[in-house]
Order: sequence, then structure tokens, then C-alpha cells
Amino acid sequence: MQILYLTLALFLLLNISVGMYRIIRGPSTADRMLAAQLFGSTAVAILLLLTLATGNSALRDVALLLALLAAVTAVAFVQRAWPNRETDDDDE
Amino acid sequence: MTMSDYLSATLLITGAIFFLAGTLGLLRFPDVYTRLHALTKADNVGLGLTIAGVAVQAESWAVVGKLLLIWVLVLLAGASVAHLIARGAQHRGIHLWKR
Amino acid sequence: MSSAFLYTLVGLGLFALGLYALIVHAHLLRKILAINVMGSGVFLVLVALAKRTGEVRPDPVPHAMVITGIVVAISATALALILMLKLTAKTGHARLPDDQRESR
Amino acid sequence: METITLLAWAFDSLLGLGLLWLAWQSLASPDLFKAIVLFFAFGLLMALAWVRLEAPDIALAEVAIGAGLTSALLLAVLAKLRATEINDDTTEPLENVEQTFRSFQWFPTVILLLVVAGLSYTVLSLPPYATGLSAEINTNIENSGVRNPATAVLLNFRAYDTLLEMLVLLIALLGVWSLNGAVLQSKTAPGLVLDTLSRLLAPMLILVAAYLLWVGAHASGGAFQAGSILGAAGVLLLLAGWRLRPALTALPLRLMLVAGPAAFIAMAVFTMMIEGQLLEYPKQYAGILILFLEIAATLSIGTTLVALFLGGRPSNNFPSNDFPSKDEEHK
Repeated sequence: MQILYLTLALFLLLNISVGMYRIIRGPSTADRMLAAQLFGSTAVAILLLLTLATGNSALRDVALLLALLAAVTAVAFVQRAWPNRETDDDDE
Repeated sequence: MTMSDYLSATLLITGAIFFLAGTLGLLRFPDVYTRLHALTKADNVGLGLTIAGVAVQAESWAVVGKLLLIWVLVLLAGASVAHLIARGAQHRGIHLWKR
Repeated sequence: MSSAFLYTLVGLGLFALGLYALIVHAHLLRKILAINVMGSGVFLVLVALAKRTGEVRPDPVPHAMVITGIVVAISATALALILMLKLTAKTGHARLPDDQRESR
Repeated sequence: METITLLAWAFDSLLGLGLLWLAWQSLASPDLFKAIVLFFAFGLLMALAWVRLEAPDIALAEVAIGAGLTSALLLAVLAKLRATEINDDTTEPLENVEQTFRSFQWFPTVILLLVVAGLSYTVLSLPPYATGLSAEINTNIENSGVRNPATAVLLNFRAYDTLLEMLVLLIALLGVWSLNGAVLQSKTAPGLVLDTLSRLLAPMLILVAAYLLWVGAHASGGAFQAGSILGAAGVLLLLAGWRLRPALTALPLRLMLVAGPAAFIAMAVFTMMIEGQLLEYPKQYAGILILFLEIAATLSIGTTLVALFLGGRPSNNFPSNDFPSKDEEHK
């Protein structure tokens, strides 16, 4: 089971790495924020898997905290930093 | 491996597949709304399945409660943030993708 | 190579990247980000070196230092950011005024 | 067993490469917003790195600060910066930033190579096994009043460090206040969803802060983590449009800010008189005295972080507005 937990954690980390493309690429600021948000929930899953793999229950508290706080940055973005004129070049 | 190990492994692997689906959606979908849709839903289900898989292995009910709390919080935050971003995008005149 | 040394090297790399960015960028917000990356590198080196205890739990003294370091780093960052805003309000640019480079 | 080592090694390598790559991209990015989002992602990966290095205490602090506060602060400042910066031709052209960063500049590169070479040599010549102070801590931890070694170091063995750290936080805030101005106001009205979210999350954050403060005595957690979470709760409320009642921003706010340092100094004087040593607690009361200090420190750290996010002295700059004021969360 240890092997499964670590494999899945590695897989999710790979998922995050691939998702970075969207932060780099954009095109809109919302897309970047969205991708960063994905990192948050995937990191929660990785932390829970590592909790199982290492047996250190303190990691569960880290996951809980991340779940609570992942929203704060997104809220800061929506409330403050989102430019009013967004370049609408959403074509792929 | 016991019965609960198999159950847990199945749930965890299914969860990881949902995460993969979310990431694929993030990369391949054409506009911010569809990406939002793919990501928020797939990831929340993926995390829910992962949490279910972890909860099967939990040593006490208190731990199950904490895991459930984590999921509820992520659902709450994810849904709210998705709404805020979608509304903001619409407000700023980002167009919906049309074929 | 043990994971402690792997993370030590990553920490060194982060420190070097941050230092480079601190030198070449003129924009103050970038400089602040660079200092934060450098700080993360230093923290990583400290904690990675604390893990050289073998099988027993790592040395907690660097851990405690890094915990306070993270909190102090954000307060210093906040002060730096406000200073930058003040400077921008005065001069209109988020750059140090004695920056002589023509091209930037 | 072999597979597990291999997997762990692959995880660590991928994480390390991801960290370096994110830092590189963040520092080279021509778009400041992108740089900040990448820095946020960098913070998340740092939290995973702390977990891999068996430092859950630091992971908690990193998540609370990196995910909650730093990027929120950076984003708020960026918005303010865009409003004040003059966008004429002399401003740094966007395309040049990446070019500057990527193009070869011999002077910084040489310095950098020297620094890296020196540091790598030093680090790699260190002995592969070193126990540091863990042995001393293990023998003395029974007398410290807590069972979490990190908390024991912070609040007992090296409590004078923590005392000075509290003063550093206070001085940073005084610096921000002395600059006088630039309060980072909310741009848009919060709306129903954000309002509800803040109402649900803020009490949860306060509860988790209290939990970590309590649990810090024997497991991961403690005053700095709890204080950072309180700070994040306050920032969330500020972003959602909540404001302190003006009556509370004058004296009560300042009392909150100095509670931590004051408690530490009072404790230092007290222990000097009782035990003859700075911050050396009487053994049978160590646990309760540490808890008292931690509560004061948590409240002060949380309040200071929120005040830093505000970026200006609230009593001078706050017009009364329509949002109902809510005070508990800022304490």
C-alpha cells in the first residue's frame, strides 16, 4: 500500500507540474488564478496521501489549513487585483 | 491486503483519474468558463474520492470527521471561488466560447 | 545522494536565482519577490541540514528558527511593499531614483 | 522497500525541480501578476517540501503565510501600484524584463557563480550525519513544560529569540504606520457569495487557530502558526468588506498589538525575579506560563499581520462606511 500511496502522490505532483502550463500560458489573468487554485486542491490530496504513506498525522492539519486558506488568495485576486479591462484573447 | 485495502486503493485510484481529467480540462478546454467548469467539478470529485479512500484507512471516527471537514471546506471554497471568477470574467466582458 | 542534500542543493539554487534577479531587475516589486525567493532558499538549506540526523527526528532548533523567520519575512515584505508604494506615489516609478541605466 | 526509496527519490527530485523552475519563471516573468501567481504556486510547493523534510510545523506556517497572506498582500499592493504608477515611455517596457533576465550579463553571472561555488563547497563538505542539538533537547524536554520540540525551543529554550521576534513584528508595523498613508482599500463591493463565504470561513479559521495553539504543546502547531491563521482570517474579512468600528481602532487595537511583546517582557522580568534567569520558568508552572505567553503572542501576531495588510494607520484613514463592523476577528 505504501507504494500505491507514493505512486499516486507522485502522479498528482506530475499533474500539478503539467497544470503549470496554464499559469505560464494564460491567456487571461483569470486562467492563471484558476490554475493556481487547482494546485491548492491537488496539494490537499497529496498531503493526505503523504499522511498515509508516512503515518505522520500532523500532515492532516496541514491539509486542513490549506483547504481553509486556498480561497483567500483567490478572493484577494477577485476583489483587488483583477484589472477591469481584460484582454479578450481567449482563442486556442 | 485486506478488503478495506482494496476498497481504499480503488477509491484513491479513481480519485487520481478525476484529478487527471481536471488537469486535461484545464489544458485543453477553449475558454475560461469551460476550464472553470472542468477544474472545479473534476477536482472536487477527485478530492472527495481521495478523502473517501483515506477515510477507509482512518484509525478513529474523529479522523473521519476531520477528513470530511476538509472536503466540505474545499467544496465551499471551490464553489465560491468558481462563482466569483466566472462572475468577474463575465463582468469584464470575456466572451463565451462559440464553435 | 540523500534527500537532505538534494533539498540543500535546491535551496542553494533558489538563493542563487533570487540573488541574480535581485541584481538584474530594476523594478522594486521584482526585487522584493527576489528577496523572498532567496529567503526561501536559505530556509530550505537550514531545514535540509537539520535532517542529517539519520533515522531519528530532525533537529528542532533550525525548525524553530525557520518558523519565526517566515513570520518575520512577511512583516519585512509588507514594510518593503509599503515603502515601494510610497516611493511610487512620490516619483511615479517603482524604481530606485539613482538608477542610471539608459535602456530601462 | 527498494521501490519505496526510488519513489520517494523521484518525488523529491520532481518537487525540487518544480521549485527551481517556478522560482525561475516567477522572477523572469514580464507580467507582474503572473509573477505573483507563480510565487503563490511556489509557496504551495514549498509547503510540500517542508512536509518531505519532516517539518510539519514549518509546513503549517508556510501554508498560513504563503497561501493566505503573502500573495493576498502582493496582489493588493500590485493593484495599488498600477493605480499610482505613471505609464509613460520611460517605464520599464514589458518585453525587456524577460530579455534582461535571460540575456547573459557577465558581471552578475560571475558574482553568482562565485557565490554558488563557495556555498556548494561549504555545504557539500559538511559531514553527512550531524545531530545538532537534538540530543540536548531530548534530555531537557521533560523540564520544558511542552512535548513538541519546536514549541519547546521557541517558548522555552530560546524564548528570548521569540521575544525579540515579537519586537521585530511590532517595529515593522510601526515602520508601515510612520509612512502614513496608502491604505489598501477594497475595490469592489463583496456581493452575497463572498459575504457568505467570509461568514463561514472566518469562524472556522479562528477555531483552527485556537486548535493549533492548543495542540502546539504536544504536536505540530503553536503561536506563530495560530497567529498567522488569525491574520489570514482578518485579511479575508477585510477583503470581504468588513471594517473595524472606529472606537476599536484607537486604543483597543494598540493594546492588542503590544499584548504579545508586553507579555514576553513582563514574563522576562518575572522570571528574572523568581529564578534569577531571563525567561527561565519555574519547572512545575512552565506549561501554563508557556500557554499564557503563546495566547498573548498569537493575538499580537494575528493583529499585527492584519494591520500590516491594511498598510496604514486605521484610525486616521478609515471613513465610516456601510458595511457592518465586526470586531472579534481582528483580535
